[in-house]
Amino acid sequence: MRPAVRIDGVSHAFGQGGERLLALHDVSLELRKAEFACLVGASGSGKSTLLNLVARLDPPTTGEIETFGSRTALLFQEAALFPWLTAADNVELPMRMRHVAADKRREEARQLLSAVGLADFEASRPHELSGGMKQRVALARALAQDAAILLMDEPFGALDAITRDLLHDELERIWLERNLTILFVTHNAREAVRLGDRVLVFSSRPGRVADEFRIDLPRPRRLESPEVARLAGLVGDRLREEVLTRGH
Amino acid sequence: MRPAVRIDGVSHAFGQGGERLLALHDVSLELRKAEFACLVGASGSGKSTLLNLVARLDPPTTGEIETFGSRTALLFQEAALFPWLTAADNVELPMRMRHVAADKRREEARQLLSAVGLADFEASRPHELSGGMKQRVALARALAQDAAILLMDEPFGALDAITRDLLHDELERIWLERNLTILFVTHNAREAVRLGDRVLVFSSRPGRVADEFRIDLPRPRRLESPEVARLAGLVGDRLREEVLTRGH
Amino acid sequence: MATEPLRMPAYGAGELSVLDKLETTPRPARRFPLQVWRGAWPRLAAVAIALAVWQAVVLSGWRPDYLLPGPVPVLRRLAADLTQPVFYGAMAITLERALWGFGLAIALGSVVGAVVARNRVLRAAVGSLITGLQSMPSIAWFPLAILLFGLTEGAIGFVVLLGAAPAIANGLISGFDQIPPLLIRSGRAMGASRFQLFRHVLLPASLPAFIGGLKQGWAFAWRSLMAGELLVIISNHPSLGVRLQLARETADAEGLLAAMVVVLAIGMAVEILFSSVDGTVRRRRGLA
Amino acid sequence: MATEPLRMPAYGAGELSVLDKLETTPRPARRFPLQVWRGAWPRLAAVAIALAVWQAVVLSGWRPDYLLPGPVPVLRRLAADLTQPVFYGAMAITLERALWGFGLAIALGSVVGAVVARNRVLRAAVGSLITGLQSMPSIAWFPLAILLFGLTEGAIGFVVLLGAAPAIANGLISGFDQIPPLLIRSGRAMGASRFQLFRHVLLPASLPAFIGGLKQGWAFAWRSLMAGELLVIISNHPSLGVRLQLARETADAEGLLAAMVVVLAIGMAVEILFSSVDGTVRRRRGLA
Amino acid sequence: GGAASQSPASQQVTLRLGHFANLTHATALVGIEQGLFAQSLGSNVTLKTSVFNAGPEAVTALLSGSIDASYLGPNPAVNAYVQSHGQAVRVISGATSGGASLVVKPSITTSEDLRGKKLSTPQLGNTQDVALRWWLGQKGLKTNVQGGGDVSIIPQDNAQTLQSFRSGQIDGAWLPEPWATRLIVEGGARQLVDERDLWPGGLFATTVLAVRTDFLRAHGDVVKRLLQGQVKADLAVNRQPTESQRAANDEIGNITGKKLPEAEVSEAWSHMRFTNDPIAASVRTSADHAQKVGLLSKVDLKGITDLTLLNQVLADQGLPRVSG
Ligand SMILES: Nc1ncnc2c1ncn2[C@@H]1O[C@H](COP(=O)(O)OP(=O)(O)OP(=O)(O)O)[C@@H](O)[C@H]1O
Ligand SMILES: Nc1ncnc2c1ncn2[C@@H]1O[C@H](COP(=O)(O)OP(=O)(O)OP(=O)(O)O)[C@@H](O)[C@H]1O
Ligand SMILES: [Mg+2]
Ligand SMILES: [Mg+2]
Repeated sequence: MRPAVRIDGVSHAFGQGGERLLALHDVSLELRKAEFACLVGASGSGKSTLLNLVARLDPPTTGEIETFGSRTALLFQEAALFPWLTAADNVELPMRMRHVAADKRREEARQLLSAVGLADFEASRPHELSGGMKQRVALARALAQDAAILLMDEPFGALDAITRDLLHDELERIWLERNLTILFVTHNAREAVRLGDRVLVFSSRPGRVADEFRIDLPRPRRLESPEVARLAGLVGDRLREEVLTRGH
Repeated sequence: MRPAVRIDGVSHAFGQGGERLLALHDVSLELRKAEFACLVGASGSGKSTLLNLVARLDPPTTGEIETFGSRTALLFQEAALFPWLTAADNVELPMRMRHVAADKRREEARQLLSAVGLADFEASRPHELSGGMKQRVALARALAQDAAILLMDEPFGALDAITRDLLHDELERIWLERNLTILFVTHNAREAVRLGDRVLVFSSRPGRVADEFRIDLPRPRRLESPEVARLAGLVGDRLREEVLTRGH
Repeated sequence: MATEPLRMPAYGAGELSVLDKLETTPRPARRFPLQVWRGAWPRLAAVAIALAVWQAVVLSGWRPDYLLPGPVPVLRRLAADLTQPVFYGAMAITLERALWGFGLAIALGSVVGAVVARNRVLRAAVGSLITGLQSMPSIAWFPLAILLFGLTEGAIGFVVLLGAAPAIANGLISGFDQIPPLLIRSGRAMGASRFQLFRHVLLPASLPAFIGGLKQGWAFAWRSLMAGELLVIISNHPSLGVRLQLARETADAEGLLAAMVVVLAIGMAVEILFSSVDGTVRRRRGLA
Repeated sequence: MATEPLRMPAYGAGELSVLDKLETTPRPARRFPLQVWRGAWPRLAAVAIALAVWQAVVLSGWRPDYLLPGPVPVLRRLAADLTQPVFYGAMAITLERALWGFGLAIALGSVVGAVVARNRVLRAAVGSLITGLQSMPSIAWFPLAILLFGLTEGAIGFVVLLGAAPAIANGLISGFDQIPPLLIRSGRAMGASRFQLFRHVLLPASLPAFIGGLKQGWAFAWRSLMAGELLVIISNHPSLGVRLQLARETADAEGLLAAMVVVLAIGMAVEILFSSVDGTVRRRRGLA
Repeated sequence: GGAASQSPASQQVTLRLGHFANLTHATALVGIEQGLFAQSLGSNVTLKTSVFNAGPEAVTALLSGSIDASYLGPNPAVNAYVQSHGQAVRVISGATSGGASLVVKPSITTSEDLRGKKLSTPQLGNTQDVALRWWLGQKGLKTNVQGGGDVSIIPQDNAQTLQSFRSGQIDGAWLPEPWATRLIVEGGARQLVDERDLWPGGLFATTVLAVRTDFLRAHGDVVKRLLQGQVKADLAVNRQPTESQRAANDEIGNITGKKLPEAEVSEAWSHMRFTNDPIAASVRTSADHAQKVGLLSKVDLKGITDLTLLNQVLADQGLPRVSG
């Protein structure tokens, strides 16, 4: 079967000449359709860079990326909300761009916002929201894009454990319902194991897929379950090894 | 003994008239000198608001906050780096403001940056850094302020587990060495237990200190240790209870 | 996308009883006249101080009063002008031209600015031309204006347009230049088309800077108009530009100062208008 | 604060061997002449197109050549001017005045803008006055300029100053207004004094907008200068403003167009200067 | 000479006439105010007047065909003629003569007193500027275009001249009316030279009537009727000075919204003479002088005047013809 995303020998460098910094080196990766892949890696290892490339925001320095015509939605590491729009308008915007009828998009924005626990904050502007609330609006906005491929860059980083738990369930539900292909960056190994079909361990500068873990635990999984903890321990150890041996 | 920070009956509301939102309600709290207090609470419960008030960035709507002449340093939830300065210059800036000699501050900035693992990125500008790297520069900058009271708003939210671990050790060391009073906001109950002398559980909108846990584990503690996990479990349960019962 | 809402704590907008309690704390809801007064008194004070200084200079006898008349005769002259219908006719003509010309300049300037700002080649090609045109004095355009439009209102409009449009284009360009790249990327990641990116991201993001550009553009438009009005003199309704010029040509110090007061008042009124729009925009996005 | 560095993975700046390999990919380091050419060709193309259109209009015989001379005679006239030392004298005088006046305007405008922007009462009081002054045509200041300075260079400087300073002040004010509040809070949280906040946060943060303001200010200064130069005429070296005016008064279309070309060229040169500063500033902070 | 072609009487023609709103254009002001032009032009000619603030716009308008005829000063008329290589315009009548003088501080009584002093003129190279330089030269005082020499000449705007005279920055000026009078009345100056004394018969051109050559060719009859109006207005201005002063001032008030003080009008009036003669000789002499003081390159003004129609009109009315 054709994969949903094919990343083929991608390298990416920033800057020019002597100042050049190689952020990604020869990354190859395929995501199956409807796969939930999690990406863990040290800070600065190039995870965000990879997501940006897949979303076609920059062209890779070398290599190829294909998404086979599927649209991608990117949830940035920062919330990147539009400060001139209310929370609801921010969520509606991608639907406006798809020319969804006004009624329908208002209704859907409302549903998405209440799904992320912000039903009472539809009319708030980004600067009136807390860090975690902004991140949740951004999540709702990404879901409103109705893309087949969802690229998520630490979407739950600023959320408390309880909200995070609830959103894990919600995300899993939507993923199954919509048959999404998800590439999910996180620093939390447990979260990766809780959510992913596969956990990719990224090595540092230049970023490369150092290892991958297939997670065959049955769903629904629980973050606190011992199996998740055990696998997360393995992932964490592998990452530690990767980070510590590659430094010096 | 006089406390380092006294928060006395503080309430804070945003907006005006019917649109008013009560973010904090009657918060009272004292931090001992050289105490390491961690604050956990749901997203949007008013943690950042409280830190802003303690840093005197806004006056509280009612109530009083005293820091008894000690200077405070605030590490914002967003990195809030100055985009026109390099990483090193960002770290140097608070020292320039204190009129530290150029040599000395350059040397200290270098040390602080290498302490957060960014020795090679002194000359990079904020926009050339990854999310986690920005957060670490901001941490170095906060430490460069040489304040007696350090207010930290989810400083390690965007960091991988390994970097986080290392920075926990580093922060603990500096805290002991400099006799700092720290108020540390986190969403990670384990992190709170790993670091704090006391863990304060914040209830949601309006924010209030719902409960507190005294952590008497001997230092150094390890994040993975069973005692930390156990106490973190208690904190987590208490927070869950707080969040779920107060919903609706 | 039938996302069924999840049962999740719906964080309320705060407990009303507590809010009510807070309302009794000393932060009274401002009443409207009070608010107006708070906005107005510094302006009034500034005007009063300016008048006082002016009067003091005149009283000091520094220059004879036919060269530097005091505020009293000037304001008396202004009051006299204000009783004449011809004055209002003149004002109407001038303001109409200003609005027309400025409106056209906004349209042209925005289009040019928008096209140029986002196109690398065009920008290199005509970016500097825009500033070049902007620094061209109005009188240089007179012959061309007459060639193109004859002695019509169109000629005046042309001069105003060429005066203001470059400033507005430049304002928009520099507004676009200052948009945080993350917002643009955010728009692109949403799959926005070129036009959608423009309409939904670039334009609103640059709005505060654009308003600043409009303010500068207005000043250019107005100054060009004061010059351009000398192109076509309508009998019976000497426009403000003509009044200014006539007062100057007849060395009528009082008349000149009276006309200057009018220009100043209009300029300030326009600024207050822009400021209030600007204030609203900035408050909405948490910039104020 | 003797923070001993922690043994932590020091992430290196990438593996050089790999970078070397990347260098061989088709992204050649641009050579200098190539870069200049890339910057210059769109401008040259624009000039060429403009000249071609102009020539075409002239060839079409739309207007007789004494009203609308073609590019050839105008450029020939310009070339002839360029051989005369008196032309360079005029240019030197005009540019000296422009630099002087603009320099003063920057100083005054920045100070006023900075003081007004951060003070609520002052802002309400004189904020709108600034725009009012900005919309005052230069000729209105002539009598006052002569009263204050007589027939001296000072009078010209005064007119230029009053033309440009408000634009610069407004540029700075609107730059300050657009600073993300988080950066200001960040500075305050560092314990910055009023002045330090100003020096280390507000000024650098508003720099891109300020440069935009300077560009507008330059245009105002230049236009005011073209008018103001008629105040004091040094016959020996007719300044550019006087040349423009003389060409106009003698209905010398060729001369007028030649002078306009000079004005345009200077305006474009100044813009290129500003742009390059602006580009550097923006590139540094990741805005470009 | 221009042939007066006829446009069919039935055809509606518009005549666009320019003039200024100042006293040297009194003939035009009176002609318009009293309807003399409209009367002479008849019903099939629509008269549209345009008021100009200054010469350059009038010339541009004339050259570009935005107006068909205009009253203007001899300088702009010459400029229009020279710049269009003698094609675009013809001076077809005079209007005003005189009305320029050298006024100075009362302490200055002879030309010798002017040594080392500063004098103003309206504009480098204009009639008054040339006249002043020429006159000073005759008196043995050297000047140069750089503003140096025995007497320093500072060309500047007339209103500015009044201001700088009052504040003592200049010692006098060679000015047209009503500025010379204003310097006397408002600045306490005295008249040192009346320019009339320097010209044969006291006549020199101040305002002339110029018409587009194209229009003259196409609508000679209309131009002829315009000239009939001019001649009527000239008669009115000369025969009923009081009434004409009132009419001219009324028209100025109409245009600018503000009348001039009556005293100023009658004082200025007394310095001027109104005549149909364009006094082209004075224009040519002035051009010669300009050339000699180094302000102008040689120009050929032959053919600038075309008085055929004017003399026909004058003959019709039994008035003496003019020679130009
Ligand atoms: N615009 C840029 N210019 C130059 N270097 C950049 C740029 N963006 C990223 N980098 C560099 O590329 C590397 C990878 O950055 P990236 O943002 O992809 O890391 P990351 O894995 O997302 O890290 P984090 O977990 O901290 O967000 C870093 O070393 C960073 O300094
Ligand atoms: N400037 C503001 N204007 C209006 N409301 C605000 C403003 N800042 C914060 N709030 C509101 O105050 C409440 C508390 O916000 P705060 O940022 O303190 O939360 P937090 O506990 O830091 O949350 P998080 O963990 O998500 O960062 C939220 O409901 C938020 O919407
Ligand atoms: Mg990242
Ligand atoms: Mg927060």
